[in-house]
Amino acid sequence: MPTETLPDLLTGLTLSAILFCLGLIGLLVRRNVIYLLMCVEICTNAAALAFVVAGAHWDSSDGQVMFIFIITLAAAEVAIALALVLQFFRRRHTVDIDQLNGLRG
Amino acid sequence: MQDFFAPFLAWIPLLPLLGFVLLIALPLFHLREPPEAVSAVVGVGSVCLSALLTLLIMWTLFLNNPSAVLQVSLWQWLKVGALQLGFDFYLDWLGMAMLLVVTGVGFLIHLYSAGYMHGDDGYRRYFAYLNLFVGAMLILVMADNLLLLYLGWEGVGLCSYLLIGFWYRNSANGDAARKAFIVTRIGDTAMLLGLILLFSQFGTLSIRALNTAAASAPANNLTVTLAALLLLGGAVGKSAQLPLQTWLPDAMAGPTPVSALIHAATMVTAGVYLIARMHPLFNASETAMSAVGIVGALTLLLAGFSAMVQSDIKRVLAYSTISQIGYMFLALGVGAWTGAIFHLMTHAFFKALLFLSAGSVILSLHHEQSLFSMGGLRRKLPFTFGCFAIGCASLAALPFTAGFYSKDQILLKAWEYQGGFNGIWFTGILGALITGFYSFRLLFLVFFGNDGPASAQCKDANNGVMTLPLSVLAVLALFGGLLTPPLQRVFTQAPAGHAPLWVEGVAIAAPILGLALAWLLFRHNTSPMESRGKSALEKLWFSGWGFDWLYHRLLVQPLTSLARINRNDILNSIYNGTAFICRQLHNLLSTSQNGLIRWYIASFTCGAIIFLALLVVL
Amino acid sequence: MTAVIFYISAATATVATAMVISSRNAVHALLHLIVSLLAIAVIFTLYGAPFAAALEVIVYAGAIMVLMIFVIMMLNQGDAAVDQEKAWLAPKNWYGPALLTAILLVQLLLLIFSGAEESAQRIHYIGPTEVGIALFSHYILAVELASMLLLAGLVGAFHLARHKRIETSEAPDAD
Amino acid sequence: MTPFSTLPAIIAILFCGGILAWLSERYFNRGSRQISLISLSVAAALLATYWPHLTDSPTGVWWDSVQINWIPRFGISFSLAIDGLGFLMLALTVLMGLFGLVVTWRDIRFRRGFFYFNYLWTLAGVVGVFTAIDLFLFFFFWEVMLLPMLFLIAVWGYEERIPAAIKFFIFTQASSLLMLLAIVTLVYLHYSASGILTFNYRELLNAQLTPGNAYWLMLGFFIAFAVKLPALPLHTWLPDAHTQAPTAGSILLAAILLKTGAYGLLRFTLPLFPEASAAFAPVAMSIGAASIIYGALLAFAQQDMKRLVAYSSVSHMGFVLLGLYAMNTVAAQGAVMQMIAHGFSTAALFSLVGAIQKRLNSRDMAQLGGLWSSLPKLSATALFFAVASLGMPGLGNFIAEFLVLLGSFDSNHWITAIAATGLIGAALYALLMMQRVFFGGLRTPEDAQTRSPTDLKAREFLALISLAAGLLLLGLRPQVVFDIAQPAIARTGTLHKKAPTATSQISSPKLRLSAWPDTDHRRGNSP
Repeated sequence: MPTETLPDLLTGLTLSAILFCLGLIGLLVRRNVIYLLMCVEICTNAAALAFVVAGAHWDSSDGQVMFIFIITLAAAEVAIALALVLQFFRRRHTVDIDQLNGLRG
Repeated sequence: MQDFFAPFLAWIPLLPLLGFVLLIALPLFHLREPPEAVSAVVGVGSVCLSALLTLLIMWTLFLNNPSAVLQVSLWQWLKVGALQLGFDFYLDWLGMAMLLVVTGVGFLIHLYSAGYMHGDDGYRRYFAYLNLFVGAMLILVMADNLLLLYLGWEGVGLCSYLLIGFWYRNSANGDAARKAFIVTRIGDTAMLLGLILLFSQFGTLSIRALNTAAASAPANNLTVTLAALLLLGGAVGKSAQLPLQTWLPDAMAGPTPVSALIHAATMVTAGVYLIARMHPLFNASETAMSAVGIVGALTLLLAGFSAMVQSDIKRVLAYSTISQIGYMFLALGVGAWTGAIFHLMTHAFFKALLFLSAGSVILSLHHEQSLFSMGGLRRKLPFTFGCFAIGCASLAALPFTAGFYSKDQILLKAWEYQGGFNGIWFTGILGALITGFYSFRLLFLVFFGNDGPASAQCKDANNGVMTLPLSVLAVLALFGGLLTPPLQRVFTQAPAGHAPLWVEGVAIAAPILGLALAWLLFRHNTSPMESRGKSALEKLWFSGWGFDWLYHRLLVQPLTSLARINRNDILNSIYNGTAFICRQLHNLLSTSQNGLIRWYIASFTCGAIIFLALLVVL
Repeated sequence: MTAVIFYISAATATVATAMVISSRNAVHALLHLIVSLLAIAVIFTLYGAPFAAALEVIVYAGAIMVLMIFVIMMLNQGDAAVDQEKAWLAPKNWYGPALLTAILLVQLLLLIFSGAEESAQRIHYIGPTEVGIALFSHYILAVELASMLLLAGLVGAFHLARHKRIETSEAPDAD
Repeated sequence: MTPFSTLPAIIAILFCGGILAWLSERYFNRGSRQISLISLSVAAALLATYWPHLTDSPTGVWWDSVQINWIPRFGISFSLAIDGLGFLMLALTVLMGLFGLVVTWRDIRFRRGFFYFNYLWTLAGVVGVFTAIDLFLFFFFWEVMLLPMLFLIAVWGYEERIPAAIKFFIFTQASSLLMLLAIVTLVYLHYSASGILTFNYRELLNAQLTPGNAYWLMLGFFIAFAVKLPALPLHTWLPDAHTQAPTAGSILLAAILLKTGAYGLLRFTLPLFPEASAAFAPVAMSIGAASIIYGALLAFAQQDMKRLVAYSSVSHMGFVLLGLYAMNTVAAQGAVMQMIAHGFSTAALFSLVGAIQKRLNSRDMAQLGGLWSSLPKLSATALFFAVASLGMPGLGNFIAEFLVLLGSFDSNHWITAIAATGLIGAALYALLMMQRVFFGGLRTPEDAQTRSPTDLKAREFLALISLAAGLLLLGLRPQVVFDIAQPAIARTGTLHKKAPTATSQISSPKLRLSAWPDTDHRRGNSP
C-alpha cells in the first residue's frame, strides 16, 4: 500500500541523525549517570529509527527486525546499567560519572 | 760431540724454570713459608747449575770449534696450515756469548740477592720471579724460531713487571712496573706485526730460514725494510731506546739486584741480541740499518745528558744504561756486530758491578738513594768503593778496562762507517766524553768530598754472599776485555780496518777529558751546579728531555679522559634511548587512559568524525 | 496531511529530546523522553511500520521508562540533585560537545544527501506478519541469541542490584 | 644408528639431572649439588667415550650422529651429530660446567634446587646447540639455553639483576627471532627450489640461493650470532648480564654461552652462505677489530671489577670474529683456540671476582686494594689469569690471538694492524686490575673490616689450578686441539668457493720458500 511521498528516506535519516547528535551532546555534557543512560537510549532509538526508515524505503522487513533486536538490546542494557547505577550509588553516594574513574592508567 | 750435548741444551733454560716452579710450589709441600735458606738454595742453585752447564758446553765444544752449532727439537709446537713451529732450541757462538752473560752474570746477581734480600717477607717470591726471568731470557736467547723468541721476549717483560713492582705495598712501584710493561708492550706489538709480516712474505718463522731468505732478497725491498723496522720497534721497546726509553728510569722502583739483572744480564740487552740475531735481515735494508744507527746515536746522547744531572744514584745508572745500549745500537747500525755483542758483554760485567755496589751503598745507608745525601763514603765502605771505582772506570772506558776494548772496537767501526769522519762517529766520541763525565761525577759525589747527611749512619752491609759476586764482577770488569767471543763465524763481516792514529787518540782522550771535568766540578762533593737553582736546560735533562711529560699529554691523558668519558659506553645509550622513547610513548598513551567515560566518548566522537571525514573526502 | 503530521511529530521529538538533555530534574527529563519516544512512534506509523510503533510505545515508553522511574525513585535525590545539575550544566561545558557534535551532524547530513538520487521513491507498508515471518525464518538464530541475552541481562541485573551488607562496609576501598 | 646412543644420552642426563636436583632439594632439602656433580660427571664420562676418535684418522665427516623423525610433515627431525669442533665445544661445556659447580659449591644459599635445575638445563641446552644439525632443533636448543639462564640472572643475581636479566632476554630473544626468520626463509627457499622440505643442515648446505637472498639470510644468522658473541654495537647486554649474574652464572655465560655465537658462525653462517660471507667478510673483520679495541678501552675505564672482566670478554671475542671471517685455516684455528682459551681464563677471572666479592662484599676497585698481603694465594692466581688474559706467550690465549692475527693479515693488512693494538689495550686493563685490587696498601671496604678474609679454599684452589694447567697446556702443546678441530675447519674452508684474495699492499715479489733446505737437520734428538 503505497503512501504519500513526503516522509521519505532522506528526511527520516536526517531526523535520525539529529536525534542521535542530540543524544551525543547529552552524553558529552551530562555527568549524572541517570541522564547518561537516557542519552544512550536516545542514541539507540535514533539508530533504530534509521533502520525502520531504511526498511520502509527498500520494502524490506529487515529494518523492523533490526529494530526489535535493538529494543531487546536496549532493554537488557538498561536493566544491567541501572543495577550498576544502584551499586555505584550505594558505594559512593554520588551519581557523578567522573567519580567512576578507577580504570585510569 | 754435538749430538752428545744436544740433549743437555734444553736443560739450560729448564733448570731456572724448574727452580721457579719449585719455588712457587714450596708452600704446597711445606704448608707455610719455607725458610729463606731453602728458597735461596733452590733459586741460586738452579741458575748455578744452568751456568755450570753452559760453561761445560762452552769448554768442551765451543772453545775448540768456533763454528759449532747445537740444536734440539723438543716437540712440535704449532702446525697449522703453512705455519710449522717447533719448540726448538739452537745455539751458536752468538747464543753462547749471550748464555754466558745471562747465566754467569745472572748467577752472580742471584748470589748477591741472597744476601741483599735477607729478611724480606717476599724472599721466596723474589727468587721465583728471578728464576723465571733468567729462564725466559734463556729461551729468548736459544730460540730457533721467532715465535719462541717472542715467548721468551714477553716472558722477560712479564718478569720485569713482577720484579719492578715487587714491593707492591707502595703503589708507586706498581705504577712503574705497569709503565715498564705497557711501554715495552707497545714495542712488542710492533714486533709481533713484524713477525706476521715476515711470515706472510717468507712463509716461515725460523730465524735461520728467514735470514737466508732475507740475504737473498732484492736490496731495499720494502717488505724487508718494513719488517726490519717493526722488529726494531720491538727492540727499541725492550732495550729502552728512543722513543720508548721512558720506562727504564722508573724501573728503579724494584730491588737493586733486579735493576742489575734487568740492565746487565737480561732484559734490555734483548733488543741488541734480536738485531744481531737477525742481522742479515737488517743488512738487507739500508733504511733499517741507518734507523738502528740513528736511534742508537740519538739515545746515546739524550740519555747521556740526562745522566749528567740526576740526583738519584740508581737513576744515573739507569740513564747510563740507556746510553750504553745506545752505543750498542749505534754499533749495530754501522755493522759492527761483533763490537755490539762484545760491548753487551762488557757492559753486563761493569753495569752489574755498578748496580750491585750501588745496592751495597744503598743498603749501607738504609735505603737512602739521593746523591747529595752521600759523600765521603770512600773511607767507610772501602771495598764497595773499590768495586764502584772499577765499574766507573770500565763504564767510562778508561784504557785497559773491559769497557775500553769494546767501545774502541765500536768507535773504529763507526769511523769506517762512511769512510772517515761522520756524524755517527762524532756522536760516539761525544758520548764517550759525557760517559766519562757522568760516571766520575757519580763516583765523586758518592765516595769523595765531605760526609753527606746520610753518610753518618753508614754501616757496611756487605756480607760474604755479597762480596763474592762483587769481587768476581770487578775482576771481569777489569779484564773482561780479554774475553773476546769468537763471533767471526756468526757475523761474516770485514775485520776492522785501520784508522788514523789520531782517531784512536781521540777515542782514548774523550773519556779522560770527561773525568777531568768531573774532577774539577765534583771533587769536593759540593758543586756550583747543585748549590744554585737549576736552569731550564738542566730541568729538561733532569726529566729525561720531558718525554714523560710529552707522552702523558699526548697519549696517556687523552686515553684516560676518553676512557672516563666513555665509561658508561656510549653505544649503550642507543639502546637506552630506544627504551626511553618507548617509555615516553607509553606514558603519553597512559595519560590518555584517564578513566573518565565522557572523555572516552569524546575521543570516540573525534574518531568517528575523522572516519566520516575520510568517507566524505574520498 | 501526512507531511504535516510528520513535521509536527519530528519537531516534537526533537524539542522533547533537547529538553531531555538540558533538563535539571530527572523526572522531568524522563517525561520529556517519553514524549520524544511517543513522537517517534508516530513517525514509525507514518513510515508504514505499525508493529515497530507499537513496540516502541509498549517496550520503550512503557517498560524501560518505568524501570528508569523506579531507579530514580530509589536514588531519591531531591532538590540537592537539581542544584547539583545546575552547577554541572554551566554554559561553558556546552561549547566543546556542541562543536564536536555539530561537525558530526554536518558530516552525517553530507553523507545522507550525497546519495540523494532515489529520494522520490515511495514508502512501503510492512506489517507485523512480514516481520514475524522474517524473524522466525531467516533470523531465528538471532532471536535465540537475543533471548539468551535477555536472560543474561535478567540474571545479571538481579545479581548486581542485590543489596549486600558486606560490600557496602568496604566501600572506601572498593575503588 | 641406534636411537640410544651417546649424544642424546648426554643431553637427557643433564635434563633429568636438573629435574632430580630440583626435586631432591624440594623434598629432602639437600642433594641438589651432589646430583648435579654426578650428572655432569656422567656426561663427562659419556663424552670421554669419543676418545678413540681423537687419535683415529677420521673416516667420515661426523664421528657419530643420531637421526629420529620428529615432525616429518615439515621435514624436521631430531638429529644430532658430533665432529671434532663439536667435541671440543662439548668438552669445554662439560668442563666449565664442572668448574662452575665446584668453584661456587657453597655460594647458593636459597632455592638451591631450582638453581641447579636451571644450571643443568642451561648446560643441556648448550650441549644441544653444539650437537644439533637440524636447524629447527638447533633453534629449539638455542631457546632452551636462554630461559634457564634468564632465571639464573634474575633470581640469584646481584643488586641490579632484574634490568640486566630483561636486557639480556630482549637482546637475545630479538636476535634469535631474526634467526628463526632466516631459518624458515632458508628452508622455504630451498623447498621452492628443490621441492624438498627439510630443516636438515647437511641438505641445506646444498641449497641454491640467489646472491641477494643469501646475503639477507646470512645477515639474519650473523646478527643472531653476533649478539651472542657479542660483536660491537650489539654487546651492551653483556656487561650488565655478566656483572649481575651470580658467579656460576657468569662462568656459564662467559665460558660457554658466548661460544655458541662463535660456533654458530663457524658451523652455520660460513658454510651455508659462503659467497655472501666472503662479501661480508671485510665488514665482519672491521667489527671484530673494533670490538677488540672498544672492549679494551671500556674495560680500562671500569670501576667494577666484574664489569672489567666482562668488557674484556667483548675484546677477546672480537678476535674470534676477526679470525672466523679472515677465511683461512690459520685464523679459524686461532678463533677456535680463542674460544677455548677465553673460556678458561675468563671463567677463572669471574670465579676470582666472585671469591673476592664473597669475602669482602665488594667488587668496586675503588674500595679494594693491596689484597696481595692478605690473600696471597688468590692474588697469585689472579695474576696468572690476568696475565693469561693479556695474551702472554706460553698460554693458550696468546696462541689464539697470534694465529688469528697471522691468518687475518693475509686477508686485510690494516684491520690486522689495528686489531693488534688490542694487545696493548689488554695489557692496560689487565694490569690496571692487578694494580688497583691486589697491589698498593691494603684497603678493604668498611663493612668487611671486622673479619679478616680467608684465602682460597683447597677446593677453589684446585679448580683454579687445573684451569691454569689447562691454559699452560694450550699454550705449550696446542697441537692436540688443532688436530681435533682440523677436519671440521678444513670442511668449512672447502665450502668457501674462493675467499677474496687480498692483494698484497706491499708490492714486492713473494719470496715464499717452497722447500727449506735444512728442514731435515732441524730435527735434533730430543731428550
